[in-house]
Amino acid sequence: MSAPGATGAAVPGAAPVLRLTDVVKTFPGVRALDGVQLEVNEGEVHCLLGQNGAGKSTLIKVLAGVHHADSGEISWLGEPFAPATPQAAMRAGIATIYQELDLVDDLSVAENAFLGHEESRFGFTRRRSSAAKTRQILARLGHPEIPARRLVKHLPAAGKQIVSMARALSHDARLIVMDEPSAVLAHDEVANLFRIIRELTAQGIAVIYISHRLAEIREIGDRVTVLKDGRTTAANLPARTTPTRELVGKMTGRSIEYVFPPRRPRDETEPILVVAGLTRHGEFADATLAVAPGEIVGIAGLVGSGRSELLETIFGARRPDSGTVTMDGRRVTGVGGAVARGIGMAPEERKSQALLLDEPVYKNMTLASFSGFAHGGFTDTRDERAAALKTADLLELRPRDVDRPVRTLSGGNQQKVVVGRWLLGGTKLLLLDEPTRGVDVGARAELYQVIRGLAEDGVAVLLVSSEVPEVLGLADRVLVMREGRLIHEAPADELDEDTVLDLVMAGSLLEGEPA
Amino acid sequence: MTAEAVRAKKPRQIDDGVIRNLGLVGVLIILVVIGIVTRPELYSDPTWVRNNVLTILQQASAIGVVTVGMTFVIIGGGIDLSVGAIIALSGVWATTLATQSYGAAGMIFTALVVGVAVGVVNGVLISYGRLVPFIATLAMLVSARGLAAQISGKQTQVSANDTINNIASTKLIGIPLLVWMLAAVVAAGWVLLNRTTFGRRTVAVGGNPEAARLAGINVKRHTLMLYALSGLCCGIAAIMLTSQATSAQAAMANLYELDAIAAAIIGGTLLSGGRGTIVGALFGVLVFSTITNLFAINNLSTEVQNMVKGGIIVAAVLIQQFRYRSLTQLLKR
Amino acid sequence: MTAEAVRAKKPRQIDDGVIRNLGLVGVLIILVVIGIVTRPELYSDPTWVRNNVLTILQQASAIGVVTVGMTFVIIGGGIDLSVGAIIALSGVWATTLATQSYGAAGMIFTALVVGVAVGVVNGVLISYGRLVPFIATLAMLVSARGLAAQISGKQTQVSANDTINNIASTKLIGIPLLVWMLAAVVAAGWVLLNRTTFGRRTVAVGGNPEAARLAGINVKRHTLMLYALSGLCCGIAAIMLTSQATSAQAAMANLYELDAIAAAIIGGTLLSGGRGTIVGALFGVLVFSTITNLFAINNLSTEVQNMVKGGIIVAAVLIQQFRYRSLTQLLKR
Amino acid sequence: TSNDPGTDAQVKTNSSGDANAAPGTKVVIGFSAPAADHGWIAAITNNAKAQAAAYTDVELKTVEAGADAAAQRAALATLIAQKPTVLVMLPHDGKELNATGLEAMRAGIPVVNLDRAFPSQAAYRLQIKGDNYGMGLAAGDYIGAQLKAKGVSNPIIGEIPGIDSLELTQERTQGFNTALAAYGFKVANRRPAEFTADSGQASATALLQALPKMDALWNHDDDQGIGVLAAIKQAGRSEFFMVGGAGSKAAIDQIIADNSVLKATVTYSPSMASSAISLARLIGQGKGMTDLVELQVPKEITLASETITKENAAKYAKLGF
Ligand SMILES: Nc1ncnc2c1ncn2[C@@H]1O[C@H](COP(=O)(O)OP(=O)(O)OP(=O)(O)O)[C@@H](O)[C@H]1O
Ligand SMILES: Nc1ncnc2c1ncn2[C@@H]1O[C@H](COP(=O)(O)OP(=O)(O)OP(=O)(O)O)[C@@H](O)[C@H]1O
Ligand SMILES: [Mg+2]
Ligand SMILES: [Mg+2]
Repeated sequence: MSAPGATGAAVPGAAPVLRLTDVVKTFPGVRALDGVQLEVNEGEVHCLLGQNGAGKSTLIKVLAGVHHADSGEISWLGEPFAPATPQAAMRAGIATIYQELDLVDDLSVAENAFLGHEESRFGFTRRRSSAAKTRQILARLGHPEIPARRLVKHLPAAGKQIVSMARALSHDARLIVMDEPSAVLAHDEVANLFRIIRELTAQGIAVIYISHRLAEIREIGDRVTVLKDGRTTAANLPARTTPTRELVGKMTGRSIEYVFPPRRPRDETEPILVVAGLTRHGEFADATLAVAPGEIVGIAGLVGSGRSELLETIFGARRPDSGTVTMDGRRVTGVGGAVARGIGMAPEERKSQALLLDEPVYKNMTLASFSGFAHGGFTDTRDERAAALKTADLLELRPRDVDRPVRTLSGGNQQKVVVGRWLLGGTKLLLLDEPTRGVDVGARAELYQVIRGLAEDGVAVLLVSSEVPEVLGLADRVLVMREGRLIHEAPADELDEDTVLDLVMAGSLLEGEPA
Repeated sequence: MTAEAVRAKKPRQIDDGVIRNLGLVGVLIILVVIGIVTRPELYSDPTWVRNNVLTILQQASAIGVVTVGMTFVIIGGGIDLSVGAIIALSGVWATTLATQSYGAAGMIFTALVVGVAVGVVNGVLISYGRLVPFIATLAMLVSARGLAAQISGKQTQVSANDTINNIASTKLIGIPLLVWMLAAVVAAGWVLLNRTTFGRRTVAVGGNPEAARLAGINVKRHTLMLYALSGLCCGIAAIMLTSQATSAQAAMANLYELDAIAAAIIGGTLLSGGRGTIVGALFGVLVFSTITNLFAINNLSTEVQNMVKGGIIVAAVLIQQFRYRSLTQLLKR
Repeated sequence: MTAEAVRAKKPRQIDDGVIRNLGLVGVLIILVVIGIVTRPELYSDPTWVRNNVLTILQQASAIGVVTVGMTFVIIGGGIDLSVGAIIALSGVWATTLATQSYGAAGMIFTALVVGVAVGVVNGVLISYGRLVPFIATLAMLVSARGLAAQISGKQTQVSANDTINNIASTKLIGIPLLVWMLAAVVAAGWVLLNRTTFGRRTVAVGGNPEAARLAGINVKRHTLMLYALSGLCCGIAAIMLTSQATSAQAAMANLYELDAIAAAIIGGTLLSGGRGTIVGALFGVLVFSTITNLFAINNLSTEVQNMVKGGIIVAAVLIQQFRYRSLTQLLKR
Repeated sequence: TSNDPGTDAQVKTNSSGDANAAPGTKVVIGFSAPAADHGWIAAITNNAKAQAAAYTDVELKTVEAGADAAAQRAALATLIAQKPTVLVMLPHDGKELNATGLEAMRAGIPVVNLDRAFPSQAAYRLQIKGDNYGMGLAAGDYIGAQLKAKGVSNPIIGEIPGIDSLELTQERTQGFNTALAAYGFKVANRRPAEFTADSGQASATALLQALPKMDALWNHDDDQGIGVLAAIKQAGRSEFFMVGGAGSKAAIDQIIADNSVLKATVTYSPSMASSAISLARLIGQGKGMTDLVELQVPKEITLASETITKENAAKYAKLGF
């Protein structure tokens, strides 16, 4: 795993290509950046670390010409630099992979990769050559199987992330900024991503890497800059050797360890959710499982193994081809019925599946429960606000303001709103699809506490996560899913990460069995 | 939330909608000032001014009611091109000789039932037939006008019912009954949108239908109800218009759909759904009817009227945006 | 994501658009069959059938050209309510005595320039004035028709230019020139949408404006160009219509906006932008013009026509959806 | 119809020197006609203005009314408030503006109801209108007579009306059908247009396609007739003859030239607006029509619809609009 540049500290003699001094950026009511310092060297992987809402995405958007700094200085390759448009930034050699997917559904993979700088002759697109170039890039990314001419809307989320990366690589960049690229990637994909990053740095290209997973930073990072409340609290720490305690302390001002709440022994109870032989052709087959009140069941698997579809089908949002879902002894056939029986689901795509972006936080938090707060059809916003504020405290929402539109929240804070929606009482079974996607270390620990607390109060939880340690740490029982089938079931404490990864990736256990 | 926290956030409480509406009030004031400058002799007579205001409101009443229904539909992510046609069908049906024989109550009942029924058909086509709202309601526009022409034999049907005919000339406390009706519908619409679960669902369904569905809202049924509500408003408007014209015909309320959509959008409703205000929609309607009044008192020729009207609409939106931006700037300090 | 997982989705390759268009072809066939069944004596004459096909195409030509422009605007996330008004203004301007004195070239030039100019104004208001497209183009609708009425003095302006007038009666290889023009515009539109950076960027601008902006596309300038393109199509359509009617007037091309939008949407263009096909739009236009033809040969009265038309539109979309669903089912196996 | 608007108004220039010609008390005439981008309506307003200008004792106050009855009601409300001596009104729809007529009459303003009749007798002082039914009769009569003379026994007759939802269109069609029935004929196909040339072209194209062979065609309106004639030429058809409606200058010229299928047109003259102004003035001044015994202007006048053919066209040429 050794590669050039991965020495754990700045490459000796490497020149800084990018330097930010005292950069300030304000939004109405918020100082998103409040004096940021950052220095990035040629050929290094510079990691940005910070809580949700610390200003990481804002910072890179300033670099990308999307936002304009209110004050402060940026120098790029030794020259003062203030890109007016994304185009200007690209021309200067800065390519960006944004936190939220920025693809056009109805364009093909190749067209998305080259959007804005199409290969063309007299305005006519050169489809063959751009498809060929796209294929090259995809091959380099380890995904030669993604067809360059397939429409992006037909790709799974992980495939879209690959296309986003392909777009960044399609530019002749000197600096590539990656904002939480691994959030939608599973284990094997992350390894692939790191291979690419090493290739890039070997060519002298600088990478700014943002992630909430400390393990990743340790593996790929050279230096780390920590942001807190829009300020640089520590710069250029060595990524390998700085103790976790110190990093977390600089981020949060507290010392939180990456800890899971302890499991307590549980009485055996009758399952509340029983899923029998559930099948949707082409997505998953013959899923049989049960969850009891107070139990947390985790489903591990690769992206694309059909876990989201299974969860949505249990919730009644997709119609099964065969099989049944029973909750409390009664069949569940649709979302309305599911919610009425006390099932709640936090879906995986926050923007498209969960949020009303223009509505205030509290209305988003009470989207599934406002009828409960209402009296005779008239809503009670006072109670709703109070309840939302309680959840906000529980999940460390930043800023702690439930009246601002969700749109203005940082990615991780938006995720907290999605999960928070179902913590507001009355739920008997909670379906969580990637609940911690993009959530910072501190808030993550709080969220685990909350979920465990709910279970102790008798709520049943079915959890899908691509982070194996999370599944192992939080769940009582683990199901492993591979290519649409549940292939293994065991209590969490009887499994370890390597076993799960083997199960998930290797086909050996299931030789000859079609999905 | 502590008392301090609430107070500290006061400025944000003034939300976009209100500021936009302030912009529209500004536009209205400018229009009135133009009226005063161009026809000072009329505006010097207080009785005339009072009457003029009432005339503007009265002329706005039927379209105002339709716009309230339209605003709900648009906020809920749809569009209703059939409003004018529904009015025509309701009006014509309510004024057939057979219906008139049941008296005023029968006529009103018929208009409302026809309106709601057509709205329900729209809703079913869109919710359960999965037709695009634009196409479904366009088809309904064509069909309903055709049916209205069939029923009326393409004749103008005169209302012989004095109770109906007098609605337009009755005043309560000096204010025309039609204006009271508009006020009632606007007030009810405001409460429905802002204070009830129905309104909250409407915003959710229009803002992000998938999220609404996954939160357990019955999106299809709700969508259906939105079109029924729009149909109900059309039924009410049909009675108002029939009373004003003491008659109904298949071509009545021509192009009301465009006016209602335009008023809703000028009032700050997002055409793509998920956001909108009833008060803004009312102001939108008032802007249009004040413009018409301004033209009338200045006796502009139709072609000049039209040329100018387009310009005023553009100017109105620009002024409103300008005020909106500068006010938000101001409140930020 | 494994290689298998991706390959398993192969069948999706056959594009939604193509299947939708197959559905529309089905609808067209059904309409023709109804024609054959109801008027067998007409359909038994091959010359008549040939003429009838050409007539349908010819009557579809002007609205077809407008629909191509409209499809671009809608795919790009906008809407253009002013197309009918632009045609009227272009047509009227091109047929003033002053313009006619410059001959056919002068008239054609005038129509195109007026069309593009109005489109540019629309585009500027929307891109740089940040007006909602619905409002900006509605204002333009009103103003442009007003200006056309002013210029024409509300008279029908007769074209005395034989070159212009003969466009509508000229045939090449037995096919009317107007149909060739439609074919050329559709072909150009298809190439522009599918094979040029302009077209691909249009999809991006309408489908995900934020992503387009982040990718370095000048969204405002692009939007402006889309409205200019629509204006250009209107200019072409103005010449076609003027030639057909050998005259122009302020009320010409009445409600073309609704027809063009409806045709585009029936053809599978998403009203919210980001998706659409030129061929589908053409089929949408043909469905409407075949319906009109069917009514004419069966001598249906207006009111029955309208009632039936609404039903046919609904049925057409349902058939198309049905075919779409069952075909995708079929292909999935 | 003309490319040069507003020059050829149909004005009664009273040089006969009778008593009514002399200037009398000043009369303020309020005038309202619906907006339409159409030659006939444009001619109505032009004629009214020109006729008023011909009198030194008349002041004309016009209010333009928008696109529908509601708009016209609103405009008239402001006009009535200004108390004109007489009100001349061409309502968008007689029934829909009946209430407004009553209101004006109650306010002591005599109403001259132009062209589209109020149902209530109390709503007007004078009604002057064209004869829509008579137009249809005249057209049907002409077509019937011609076909009979040619000895066609089972003729195929087409009809292109204007906006079909208007009552006036219904009346014309009824008159047409009645006259044809007298000959034992009936309409084979009827395709409404919208009073515009492009819609006329579209409707005519459809009609021609539906009737591969035709004997006669009545087009209700000469303005849309421009498009109808264009369509006929484009289809290369000439086996039938056509009758127009209203009596536009272009149509009369074409009848005189006799080089198209258009052989006749039945009048529906906008000159009624000029007459309405003249009579409104007399009403305002309390005078009668000098050729009549009555001291006051009568209550109802209906213009006769005349048939213009090649033979008499020269006489009508100056009345074309
Ligand atoms: N468009 C906006 N309008 C108002 N406030 C904004 C806007 N965008 C970001 N903010 C605010 O700026 C702050 C920084 O947000 P940013 O997205 O940069 O955080 P982040 O560090 O990327 O967090 P995360 O880890 O959750 O992605 C947050 O408080 C956020 O609410
Ligand atoms: N009908 C469909 N059309 C297009 N894409 C589909 C369709 N059904 C599923 N997919 C894609 O295939 C993928 C299947 O993976 P799925 O989401 O089930 O994986 P998962 O195990 O839930 O992984 P994760 O949720 O971690 O991404 C989805 O991401 C989705 O984008
Ligand atoms: Mg972020
Ligand atoms: Mg998933």
